[in-house]
Amino acid sequence: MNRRLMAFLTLLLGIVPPAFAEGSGSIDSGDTAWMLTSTALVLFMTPGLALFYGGMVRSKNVLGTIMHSVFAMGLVGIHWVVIGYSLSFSKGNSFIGGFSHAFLNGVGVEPMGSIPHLAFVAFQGMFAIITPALITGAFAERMKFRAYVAFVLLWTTVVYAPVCHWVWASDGWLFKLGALDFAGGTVVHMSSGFSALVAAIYIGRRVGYPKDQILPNSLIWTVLGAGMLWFGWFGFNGGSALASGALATLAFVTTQIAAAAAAMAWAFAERIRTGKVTVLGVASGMVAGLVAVTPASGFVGPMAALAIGLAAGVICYWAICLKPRFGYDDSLDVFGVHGVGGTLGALLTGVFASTYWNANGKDGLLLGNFDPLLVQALSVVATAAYAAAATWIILKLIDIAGGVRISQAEEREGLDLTQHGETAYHL
Amino acid sequence: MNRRLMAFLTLLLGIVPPAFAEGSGSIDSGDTAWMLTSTALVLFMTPGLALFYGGMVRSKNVLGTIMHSVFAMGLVGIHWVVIGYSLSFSKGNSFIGGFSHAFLNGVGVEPMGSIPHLAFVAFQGMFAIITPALITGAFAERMKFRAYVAFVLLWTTVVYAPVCHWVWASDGWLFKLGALDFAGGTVVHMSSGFSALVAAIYIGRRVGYPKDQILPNSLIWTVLGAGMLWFGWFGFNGGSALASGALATLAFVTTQIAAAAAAMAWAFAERIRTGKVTVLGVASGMVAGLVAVTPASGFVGPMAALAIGLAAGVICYWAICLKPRFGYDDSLDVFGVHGVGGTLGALLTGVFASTYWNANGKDGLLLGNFDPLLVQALSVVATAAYAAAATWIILKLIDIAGGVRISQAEEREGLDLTQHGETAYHL
Amino acid sequence: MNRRLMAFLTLLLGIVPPAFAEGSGSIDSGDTAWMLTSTALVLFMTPGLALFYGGMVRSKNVLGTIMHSVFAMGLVGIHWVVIGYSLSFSKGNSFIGGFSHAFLNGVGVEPMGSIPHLAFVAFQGMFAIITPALITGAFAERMKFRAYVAFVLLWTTVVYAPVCHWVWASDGWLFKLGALDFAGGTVVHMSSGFSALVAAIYIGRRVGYPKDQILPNSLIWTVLGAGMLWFGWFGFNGGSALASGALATLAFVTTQIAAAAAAMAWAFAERIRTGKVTVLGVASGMVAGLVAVTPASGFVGPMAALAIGLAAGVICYWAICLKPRFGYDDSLDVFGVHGVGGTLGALLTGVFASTYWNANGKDGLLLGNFDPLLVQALSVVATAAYAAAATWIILKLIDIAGGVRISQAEEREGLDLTQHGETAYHL
Amino acid sequence: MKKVEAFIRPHLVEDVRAALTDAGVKGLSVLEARGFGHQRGHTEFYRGAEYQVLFVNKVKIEAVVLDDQIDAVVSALLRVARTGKVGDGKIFVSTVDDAIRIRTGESGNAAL
Amino acid sequence: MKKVEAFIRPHLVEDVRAALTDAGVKGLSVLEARGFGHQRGHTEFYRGAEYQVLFVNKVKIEAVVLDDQIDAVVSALLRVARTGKVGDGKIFVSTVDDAIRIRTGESGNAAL
Amino acid sequence: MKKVEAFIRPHLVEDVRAALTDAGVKGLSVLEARGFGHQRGHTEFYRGAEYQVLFVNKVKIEAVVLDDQIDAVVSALLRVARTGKVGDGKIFVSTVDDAIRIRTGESGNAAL
Ligand SMILES: Nc1ncnc2c1ncn2[C@@H]1O[C@H](COP(=O)(O)OP(=O)(O)O)[C@@H](O)[C@H]1O
Ligand SMILES: Nc1ncnc2c1ncn2[C@@H]1O[C@H](COP(=O)(O)OP(=O)(O)O)[C@@H](O)[C@H]1O
Ligand SMILES: Nc1ncnc2c1ncn2[C@@H]1O[C@H](COP(=O)(O)OP(=O)(O)O)[C@@H](O)[C@H]1O
Repeated sequence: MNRRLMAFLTLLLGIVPPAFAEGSGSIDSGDTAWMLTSTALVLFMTPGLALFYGGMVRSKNVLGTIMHSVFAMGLVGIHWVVIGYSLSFSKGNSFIGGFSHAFLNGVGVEPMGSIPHLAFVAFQGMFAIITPALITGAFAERMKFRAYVAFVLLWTTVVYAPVCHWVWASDGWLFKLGALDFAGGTVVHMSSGFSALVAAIYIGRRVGYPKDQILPNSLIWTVLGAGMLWFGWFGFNGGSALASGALATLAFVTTQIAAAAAAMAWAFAERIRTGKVTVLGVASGMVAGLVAVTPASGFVGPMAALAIGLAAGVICYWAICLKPRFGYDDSLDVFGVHGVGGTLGALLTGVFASTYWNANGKDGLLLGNFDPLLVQALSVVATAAYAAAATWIILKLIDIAGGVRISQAEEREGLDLTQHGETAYHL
Repeated sequence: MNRRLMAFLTLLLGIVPPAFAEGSGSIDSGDTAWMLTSTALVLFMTPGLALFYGGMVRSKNVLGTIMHSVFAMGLVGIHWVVIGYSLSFSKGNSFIGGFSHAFLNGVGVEPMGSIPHLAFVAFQGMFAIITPALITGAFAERMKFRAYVAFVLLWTTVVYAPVCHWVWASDGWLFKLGALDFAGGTVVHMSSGFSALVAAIYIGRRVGYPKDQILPNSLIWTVLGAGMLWFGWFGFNGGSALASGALATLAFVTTQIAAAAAAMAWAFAERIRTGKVTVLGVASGMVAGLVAVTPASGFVGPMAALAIGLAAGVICYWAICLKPRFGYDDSLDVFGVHGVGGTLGALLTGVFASTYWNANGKDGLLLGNFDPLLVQALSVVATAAYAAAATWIILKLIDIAGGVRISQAEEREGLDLTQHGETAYHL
Repeated sequence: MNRRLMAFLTLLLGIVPPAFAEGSGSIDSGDTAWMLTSTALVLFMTPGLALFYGGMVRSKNVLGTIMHSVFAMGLVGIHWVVIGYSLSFSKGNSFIGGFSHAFLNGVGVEPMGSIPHLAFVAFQGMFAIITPALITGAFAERMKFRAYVAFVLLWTTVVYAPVCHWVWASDGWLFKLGALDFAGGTVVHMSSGFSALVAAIYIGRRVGYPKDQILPNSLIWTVLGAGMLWFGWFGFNGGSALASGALATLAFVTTQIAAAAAAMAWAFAERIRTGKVTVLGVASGMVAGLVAVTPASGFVGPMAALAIGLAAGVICYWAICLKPRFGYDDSLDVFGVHGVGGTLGALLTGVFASTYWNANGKDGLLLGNFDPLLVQALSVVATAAYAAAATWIILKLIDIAGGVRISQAEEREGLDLTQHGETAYHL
Repeated sequence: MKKVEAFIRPHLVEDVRAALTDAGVKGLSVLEARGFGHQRGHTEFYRGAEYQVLFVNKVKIEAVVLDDQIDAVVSALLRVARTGKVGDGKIFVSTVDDAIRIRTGESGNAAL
Repeated sequence: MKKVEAFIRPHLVEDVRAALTDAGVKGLSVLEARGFGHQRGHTEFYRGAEYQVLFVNKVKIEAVVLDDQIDAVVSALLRVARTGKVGDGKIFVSTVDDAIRIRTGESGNAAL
Repeated sequence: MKKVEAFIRPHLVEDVRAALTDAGVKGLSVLEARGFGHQRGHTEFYRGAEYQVLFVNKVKIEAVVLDDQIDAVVSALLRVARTGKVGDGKIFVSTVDDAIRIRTGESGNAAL
């Protein structure tokens, strides 16, 4: 056997001594049970998102819209084990990780804290999958499928991995500054939300927007999707404790409360403004609350979660109502929900954080410390600016290489037929 | 800072010394993992119920029907942490709890048994959410949305919280009498089932019922909903052990067996009577079995669960077939499934309970003790009578305040457009 | 009380001293939490399969197709506790188990490894439910409902229970030979896949196939189903470790990677051949990857899972494209996905297995041992031959007894109306 | 032979069918339609935006009848499909040259 | 110009289209319909209740054809859409005053 | 009275409605249709198999109008429904004997 083949086989079989032992604890069956469950729950959010988005588009685009989420399960799923995890979490500089864990080199079931290292990889991988999928709502109903594939690959490499490294890797610069992001307010929601804003502006409005009536093919999918998201979010936030126990429970409970509060606040705001409470409003409110509480979930108490949820419901609704004034077509309101909600949550984490609830957290503004809020604001600005700029460049490159947008005739026929040769309903 | 603001902030941050330490154990990671999982599973039942019910109504009412379930996720979700948990579980009298845990005052992550107190709060909160949602099937397709909101708030306060306190709080009168209700046969299913009966009678029949053909918009939603319910019910019953281990396993297995048995029994009964086995029949049978085994799940063995399931399938089917004779329009058969199934399960718990399977339970009729059955019968009668009477009064009050039922013209146009300004399908 | 009644009661109450104590460990809360979660996840796969299949058929057959899966939840659910578990896992000979655990006699919550015995029963029961449901895709849109019921009962008894015993019972002949099947490559996927091939050939092509356009009623169901399957498969493979911890994590991670890889490989192959990537292709690829990694999941490393997934995506796609040449109508490609994918996975397990990842496994071909591959090949041939022959005989018997196929007129009207008296959509 | 085409309210279709059967009509067909006329449509909300949906769901009844059935058919329709509120719909009558029953090949009045 | 309106069994629509194309028809349209006539409907169950659904799914074919195509069209329909069982449907023929092709503005026979 | 039946592209229905209203039409109805003609359909994939779907989604507009509105209606349709590409559709004009408004029983021109 020659050396090349040898190396390939070694890789395939993964018979490589772990490069370094992460932590030194031993594996706890309860912590691992919760982490595996959480990981499965987060994976389940992506089909949930597919339906949440898919229900809102016109029936000629529903499969194409769903594809924008589920394709990422495969694409980013592979990207993550090949290079994404390494760029995000392996030792590197304060901006980005290195290549030492590429192809999961040196990653095995050795303990990392109280769970196997691979459980951490899988859990984090699910975050990497859903984040670019969130963005796709902004350019729904008009993106070339090829452009979408290129976008997801580039964005995951150039935006997700570094921002994740900044915030969650021990050598990341925001981590070192002490930015608080329990489960991805900046890493997941702000990065996707601001990228979405840029993408919506870059790609331009849908044909007929806002003149034509663009009515959702079926909000039942959207409600089911919201239910799956809420369900999965318990893993998203609860699992971010990286163990079972008190902290996971706290994150779980704040998640529940904020989702409920934001749904009610959105409904209430809607009622005031239009006289009606809509099903889409309640579903959107749920997601807004879940987004906003994400960075705070393990740092604040239940009543702070209530406040965060109420604020998110009202403010995200208001952001969405303002959108038409600006004239861009963020089709499924990714910026209004994830950009605004994520920013709000990141800032409010600096307000409500309390070491009473999490000794490894901080005491925030309400406990008299202005600093945490400043750090949060800095992380907000840095993430937003970086994600926005990088997204613009990525889209420009793809546009030059082959175009990002389908033709008007294709847009009229719909993504499903023109991009995938399929029709959603033959009833 | 003045005192008012101070108090508010304290509340918001939850920095309050726990009023009392519940129990004295320490937190077990495996038990907590299972409780968090169970809690997420029970939350997932509510969108499941939304689809289960939503599939059965006409397409003009499907969003409104779904809303009756998912809105409760927000509304009761908030109610629970504000006042519901306190009224249900804090120290009070034998009829109802007090206000000591209002706004989750004094509730933190301190151990309660082997799980954090907040995990118990969240788990129980999911039960409070789904219980009023169950009732809504009785008045489907004709309730004012505003009246629904008022109903859920009042019913949760006036019926759910006290009945929950009677049965599950250590100072509740049925608890003290030794009534057996492992996971909510009386608290959840009988209370909702009898309230549903009263509500159906109070609000009156749908326009055109029973003359017009009222065909389900799509039973696919209903089957999916039933699948989500079965899945979530493992958390509902299995989680009621409040820990992982042998008892949770027992409750899990009896749940599985009873659901399967009731689905087959219903199918069989249907086959005998009409010559056909319907998909709706099988889905309904599953739910009937899950309902009936709920109070028994942690007190009886697997073969008793088989017997309970078989009985539930046949008896609930029979109850539903009898309904037309009585002339009321319990639109989605909440009474036939939850009222009858819950009562059956509560009584059969008194028959099949055995300390062989649960040392903290009792030996029931089959082991020669008549007492447990008597206590079960008493809890059945008390719950049914109280829930029925209270529901009537609540509906009367709402009727006086603003009406419970939409107009005939609105009913013809459907809930979706008239109550929410939305249409379920634009295909 | 006479003796008959006495015996009946004893059975019902399950008050029977366990025939033998399985193992001697004590119950671990974390392991049990993960097993209960896994069991729930596997149960959830069956409604997932119902939708995966249901979405692909014409709208007149969607309820009937869904029924083929969900009815098994009841039917096999009961069969399992009555006789199936005993035939599969109780002491018997090397071919099949005995009757000592019939009606779960002697099965309680005593520890079996670190989990209660009943948890093992429930987990395995979910496998027994989904396996015959997998087959039904082969004879979709034309099977008599009565024949389906008979088929499932007979097949579970005559094929599933013995093959399960061969591979997973300590006295099974393939077990003793050392065949590697971590989570059911042979037991579940090959047995169902080859049975499906025979069933498709036996029952004959659908009216109009392949001339008429047979277009799916809605691929949205199929994508949702695929998402539910992926989600549930974490329990299927991860739970097959029968405990939480390192091995469960490994199986979880290989599952994730193979599903992602196969989805991408299928999409890529499709792109090359037809120029388009379809949503159905991606969903099918996911399932193909999950199938192929099933036997390998706890024996190989992450990069081997990547290779298995890539191979499965390409090879299953290719198998499906070849189907028309052979002229049989395996309507939903059960053979192409489960037969071919299961065989591939079983063989590749013999190639990639490594004791580095699982000390209780083996070192396979890549580590220089040819033996394991031989044993795998033997298990493949034996399972395929036995399942195929037994399926043919079962169908022949049912055909003689009352026919397996509906009439042409019924086929034109559809399963939903003719078999169940229901219609899927009233929109 | 005359063709009667009527746009009516969807929930009245079964009553209309019964009335036309009573009036001697042996067969008819029903199609889903959306109508625009004096009747106002409705408002739909979508994330804060309001849409005026101008069309109203209607059902179209098509029945080819004998010349001498036409009065009975029209008056049956007027009786059953009328609620008196805007949007009850219209009946249009036109002439048909021939009718053929596919099963038998019969044509003319015998085909109805 | 003549308008042919035919109510047929849904699964025959592709065969009918092919036959009409062979008969020289250049264009046609298809609408979903529910029909009532001699053919019995079916029974649906809903939680123990039985409903008699009287309507049967049909498809309506509409084709405007030249006067001299009408016989070929009718006989093509009779050949392809006939199964001989009750419910094969009806063909109605009526007169059209004019046809216009929107793309070109052509009218009369040239528009077909 | 004349009946105008037009098969048009689905996304133009709102523009057509507005144009017809401007042309004085007081009411009209819309039905979903699938059309076959010069316009090519599309290809659908299903697990590796390719299907040629020959029919194209169209919308049918039906409006009964006064005799002297017919020119205005046709030219409105030609203006708004025309894209110039194959598949713009057809307009058919025929004669209606009578119209009745169900709500009032009015008949003839007054019913429109
Ligand atoms: N001129 C017309 N041509 C075709 N259909 C019409 C016409 N006028 C009305 N309709 C149909 O009749 C329905 C009812 O008409 P509308 O004017 O709203 O009420 P009313 O008939 O009570 O005055 C419309 O929705 C439409 O479907
Ligand atoms: N007078 C009619 N006007 C309009 N459609 C009719 C008429 N009679 C029958 N049809 C249509 O033809 C279909 C078949 O008619 P039916 O009487 O059931 O069978 P057959 O034509 O074989 O006698 C009906 O379902 C209906 O759609
Ligand atoms: N003879 C006809 N009868 C009925 N409908 C027709 C006829 N010819 C065309 N149509 C309808 O008009 C639509 C457009 O026709 P087509 O031939 O594709 O394009 P064009 O009108 O631009 O030449 C068809 O899809 C069909 O719905």
